[in-house]
Amino acid sequence: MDKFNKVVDYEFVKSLFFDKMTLLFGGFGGVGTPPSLIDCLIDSGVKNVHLIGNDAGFPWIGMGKFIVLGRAKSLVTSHIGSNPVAGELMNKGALAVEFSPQGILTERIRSGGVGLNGFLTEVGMGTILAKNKPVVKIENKEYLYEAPITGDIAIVHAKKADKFGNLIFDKTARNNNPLVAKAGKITIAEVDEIVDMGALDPEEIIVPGIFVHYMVPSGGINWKWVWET
Amino acid sequence: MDKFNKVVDYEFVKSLFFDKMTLLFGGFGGVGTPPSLIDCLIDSGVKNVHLIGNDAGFPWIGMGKFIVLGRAKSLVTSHIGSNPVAGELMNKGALAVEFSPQGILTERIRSGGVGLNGFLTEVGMGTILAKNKPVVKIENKEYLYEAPITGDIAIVHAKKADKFGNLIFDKTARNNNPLVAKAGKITIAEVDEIVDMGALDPEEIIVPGIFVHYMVPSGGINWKWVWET
Amino acid sequence: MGDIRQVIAQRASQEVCDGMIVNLGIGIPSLIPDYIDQSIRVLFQSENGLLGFGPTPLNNPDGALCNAAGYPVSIVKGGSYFDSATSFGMIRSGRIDLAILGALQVNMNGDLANWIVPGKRVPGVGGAMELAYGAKNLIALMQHCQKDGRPKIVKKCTLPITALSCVTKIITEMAVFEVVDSNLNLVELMPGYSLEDVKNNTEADFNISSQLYN
Amino acid sequence: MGDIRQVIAQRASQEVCDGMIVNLGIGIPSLIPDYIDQSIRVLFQSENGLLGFGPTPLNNPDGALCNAAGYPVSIVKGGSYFDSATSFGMIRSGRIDLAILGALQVNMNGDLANWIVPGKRVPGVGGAMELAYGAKNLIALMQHCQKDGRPKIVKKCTLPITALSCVTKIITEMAVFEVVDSNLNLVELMPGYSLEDVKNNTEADFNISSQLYN
Repeated sequence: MDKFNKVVDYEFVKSLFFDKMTLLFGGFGGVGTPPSLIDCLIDSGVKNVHLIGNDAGFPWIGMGKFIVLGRAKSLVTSHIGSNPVAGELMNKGALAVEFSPQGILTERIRSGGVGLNGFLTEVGMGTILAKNKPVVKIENKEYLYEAPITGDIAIVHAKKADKFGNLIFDKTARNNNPLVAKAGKITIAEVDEIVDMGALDPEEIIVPGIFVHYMVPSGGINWKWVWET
Repeated sequence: MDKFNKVVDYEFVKSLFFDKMTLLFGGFGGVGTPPSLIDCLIDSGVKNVHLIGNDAGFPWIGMGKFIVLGRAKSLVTSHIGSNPVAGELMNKGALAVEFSPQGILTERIRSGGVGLNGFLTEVGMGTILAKNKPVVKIENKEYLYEAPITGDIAIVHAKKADKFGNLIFDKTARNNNPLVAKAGKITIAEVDEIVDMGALDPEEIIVPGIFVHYMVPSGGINWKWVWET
Repeated sequence: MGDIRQVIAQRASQEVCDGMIVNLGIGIPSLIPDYIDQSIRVLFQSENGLLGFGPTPLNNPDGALCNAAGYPVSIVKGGSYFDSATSFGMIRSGRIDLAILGALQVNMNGDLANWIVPGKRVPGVGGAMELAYGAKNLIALMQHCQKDGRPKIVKKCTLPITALSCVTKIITEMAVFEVVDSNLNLVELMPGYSLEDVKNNTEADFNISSQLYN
Repeated sequence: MGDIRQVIAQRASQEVCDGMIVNLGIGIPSLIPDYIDQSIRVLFQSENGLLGFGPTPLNNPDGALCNAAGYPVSIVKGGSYFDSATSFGMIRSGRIDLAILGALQVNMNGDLANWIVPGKRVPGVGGAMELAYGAKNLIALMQHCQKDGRPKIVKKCTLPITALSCVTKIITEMAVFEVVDSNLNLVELMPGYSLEDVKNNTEADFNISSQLYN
């Protein structure tokens, strides 16, 4: 890996994917999920993948495209309502779904990414999502313990990057991508525009390149959004 | 408070300060500590203040200017080496100093600011800083519990803001300011340049104005930096 | 039925005051902005990372500028983009003045159930638990009864709850209730409905506020 | 004494390889950049929120562009600014390839003491505990002995420690040691010093590496 030119091709990325890997993905309802990396994941043929991400996308958008193929073994997420196939797979027992409050899931990913060991929260207490979670008592008050999350691989979608991997995002396509980018043992960014080092304003960088291992040029959004259908 | 024009004058800010308040301050070695708000704090005459910030500044720079007056009761910080007066006050028993690893202190402030209830870490384990900290066992492994921090008032220094309080910082003067800004029951930003709403690029905003209560125009840096003396 | 939803949304719009920062859930709450007077300055927060969204753009919607339901919006002056950690930081730490969410059941403690009907509908919890936990005020909007006529304002939630003691007001097509100290107060009858209607269709006990009017 | 510090810094500079991300502590480590060959591409991280700092600007230094010691620096191409939470996120999560820190004591386990001399010097811990915890490799630089001649490479740290088992290499003006499986290996004698010198001035037991040369 050349730290000062992290651009690779999709064939190389395919070789990084493996059966049973834990894969973190950025995006919210598919917005900010890397379209070409999803296709690459599908092409790679990997199966029994453990997915972690905000939601199940739509059947034809974002990670939904991969989930409908039945090659995900489990999914840690906040929402699957926009992907009925995910619900069917779950009900059949073909996909193990663990629900988490949305911001708590993001914080778990952040906690793993920044080298902390989880956190305490009151969110979810007294609900069925508190089941199986350790309860920690601090000064006679009880909190839920939320464990940190990291992944074998993390995939994100950025608008612009320099060759070191400094990333900038596009409007609400930023969402959880900056957190997901920090939590991969290998982090791969699909980037709309890749520029030379020095071409970005150091103030505008959202994810410093130190967190990014590889980049691929994006093929662009290749699905129709819900409001286009 | 007008949420869409948060600019106030220093007289008003003085009226917000009070004896025994907990005051969070941004800045690293004085870089990013708001100079006019420090003068305002000194002028206000408040005493027995509980300070929380990265370091004690220098005797003539940043929060150091206030600390040397002996009106701080306690200080939670990572470093006081650049302010020998702080060390003297501590040794005399006139200033209670609690040391924290630097990034852990920042995370404690963040945890309070984003509505979480503290976190677990291995940093500091086996050291004297672990004394008095709760130890939490998760899956047979022990971690230190670090409690969240919030303050009655938080003061930060920003380079630019719009009237809603959306903040942008200046190079390494950003440091812990974005975290401190989130953790004040009342957050006051000293700003070099205040512009109308709509004049900032929404992508470049570092702290959304929702976290900021009041702003004052900055009088500029009024101390000599170490390397200038 | 479309009409009922509009009636509820219109009534709920009156709860939005000048200077507020508001998060609107999907469903009925998303209809509210249409009813808010232009003179009222309000910033809408969207948990996918946007404070200050405006109407759907008429031309060339941008796939990267969406609300939490995935539909295109615009951004107003003073608006900002931020990541999900910051977004839920705002929400959990009490910076949202008002969250208006759809509901499946509410009880007299203000416990809210709005995310799952076991065996039937499992969309997932999304951001509801954190909005319920952190918003300064939470208004629950819903049709007064289920399709089969069973009340949704109940003595005890039979559906898994989203958060305990979080709802501060309930608005339905029949009535408006406030939750005060784990008691329901009927504060308003909606046009066309009588106290009798409300009593017949509400399982939970409630007080009748002296301010009740029709 | 100025000379000794330069000798240690110069030797330490050889540990910095192409492509590395490096954090340098204050004191002797801050002298290292002067000795690094221009052909080596390295990014220096500063815990106050800068990845990729360059030399002190000759003209018009900027008070808002400083290193962790508060002294003006420049930023190189590809550099970035970020907040302290991100900065220590990088550090704790193992993204720093190499941290080079000053030390007061190191023992054979690689335990480091470098932040406090109780009753004498209490500067505070700064970022040292997290660098020691998170950096992939940590090199401790120090003069071989205290001013009064007592050894700093000890059987057991008598000063409060910064972190356990974190040092991977020790460089002094006399010698270079590697810490492997809680054992010290003497791997190099510095010019002008003999094995006897090192033995006489080191309290901890150490092995002598077969690669030892002078």
